[in-house]
Amino acid sequence: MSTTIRIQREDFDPQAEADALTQERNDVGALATFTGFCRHEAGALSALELEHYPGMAEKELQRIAGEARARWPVQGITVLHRFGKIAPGERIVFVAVSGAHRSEAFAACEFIMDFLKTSAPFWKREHKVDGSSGDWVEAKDADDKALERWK
Amino acid sequence: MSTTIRIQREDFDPQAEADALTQERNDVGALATFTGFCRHEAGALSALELEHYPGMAEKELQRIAGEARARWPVQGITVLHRFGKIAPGERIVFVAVSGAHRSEAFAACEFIMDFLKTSAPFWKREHKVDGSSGDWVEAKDADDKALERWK
Amino acid sequence: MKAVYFAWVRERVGKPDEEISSPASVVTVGDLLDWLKGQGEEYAYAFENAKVIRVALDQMHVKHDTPIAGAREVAFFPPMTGG
Amino acid sequence: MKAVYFAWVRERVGKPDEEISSPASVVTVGDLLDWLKGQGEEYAYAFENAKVIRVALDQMHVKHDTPIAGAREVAFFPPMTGG
Repeated sequence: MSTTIRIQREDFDPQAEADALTQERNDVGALATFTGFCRHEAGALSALELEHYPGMAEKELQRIAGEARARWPVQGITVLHRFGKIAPGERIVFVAVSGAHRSEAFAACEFIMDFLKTSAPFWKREHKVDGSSGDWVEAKDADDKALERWK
Repeated sequence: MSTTIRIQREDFDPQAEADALTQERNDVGALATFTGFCRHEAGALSALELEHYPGMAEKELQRIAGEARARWPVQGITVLHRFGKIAPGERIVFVAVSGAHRSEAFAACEFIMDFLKTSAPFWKREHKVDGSSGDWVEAKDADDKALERWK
Repeated sequence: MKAVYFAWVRERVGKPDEEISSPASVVTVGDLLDWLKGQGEEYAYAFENAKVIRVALDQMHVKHDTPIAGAREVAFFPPMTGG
Repeated sequence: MKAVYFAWVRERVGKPDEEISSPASVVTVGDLLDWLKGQGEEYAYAFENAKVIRVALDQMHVKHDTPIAGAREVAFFPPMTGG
């Protein structure tokens, strides 16, 4: 029933995180994972820079993981989020949920991503290949709408 | 836009499969994966034995992957399923879907698992630690019900 | 036509596959199940609850009212339990 | 009370954090936003569209009508774009 939350500059190893969840107990039947990557945006992007609110970011992710546990009988939850400069193709975020059955693992994993997007204090700024920077990524309506299915 | 379907006796490497999907093109933003494991069933189970219908199993998984592609604009799809004797804690099935955005990757991944469960020709038989065998796992109503959300 | 059997259907019939030759009166998958039930105790046992038996013609799922005409391979098996 | 700013709010205000001391008439988060807007051009610019500004008191999301009473840290930032 472990919950692991980590916010870090360096990359992470999804398989090691998955193994940690599935080997910690022997009744895991299902593991759902999500990995978010920095897209190339048709070659225009040189990097995303992720700013976060230290302290609050960890608390929000813990709170979201706790809400997922209150809704579904899952086993382990791991949420990792990077900050700093992230190049196209690199991992940004990782969520893994283990459980006895697939439906709750899938639901909790997607729930955590949906709430992470809209309530965890992270902000993305784009750096362009032409050297310009400063465009903060705007929040998407689609992300707010994604929350509706969990009401 | 690759679709990879493999039915094999040996275990597989989820990270290598995930890397293959996310490194084949540079605009992947999202990767959803599911791994199904053989549960210990409170220590009573010594192994699951998976029988399949060679030929049809591959065709059904290809068909299901094709239906997922018709519904969501996903990029790569990988579906791996093992057969033969599988010990508790070992992987049985793996589905990975990459895409530009998370909602379609999650949806396609869960859709494929739900249909795989009810229409891919695999059957599980239990081997008990007391040496007895022969109990075929019965199909679950929950698996039929899981299909309703995709109608 | 080649008949193939899987899981407990295979165990009850006692073989994984065989050539079968049904009479002209057998038109649909359901007719074929009925006819097979009359081919011996092992078939009667395997198909005693015909409703639960899933059938594929040439490796495609079909319903019991589907005509078998032209199929080279028919498969009988219990509900699937993979994944 | 410590005020902290993130992303373009931080850039517009021109500093990551500062000590602020609002008058007694400032009761809610919304009052505080209004008061800050009057503290100079940089604040007026940062909070020109106060509706979109998200606020946390002691690292918990709050609405603009929440009283600030007792909070040690208030954070102002744009809608989140992580993940």
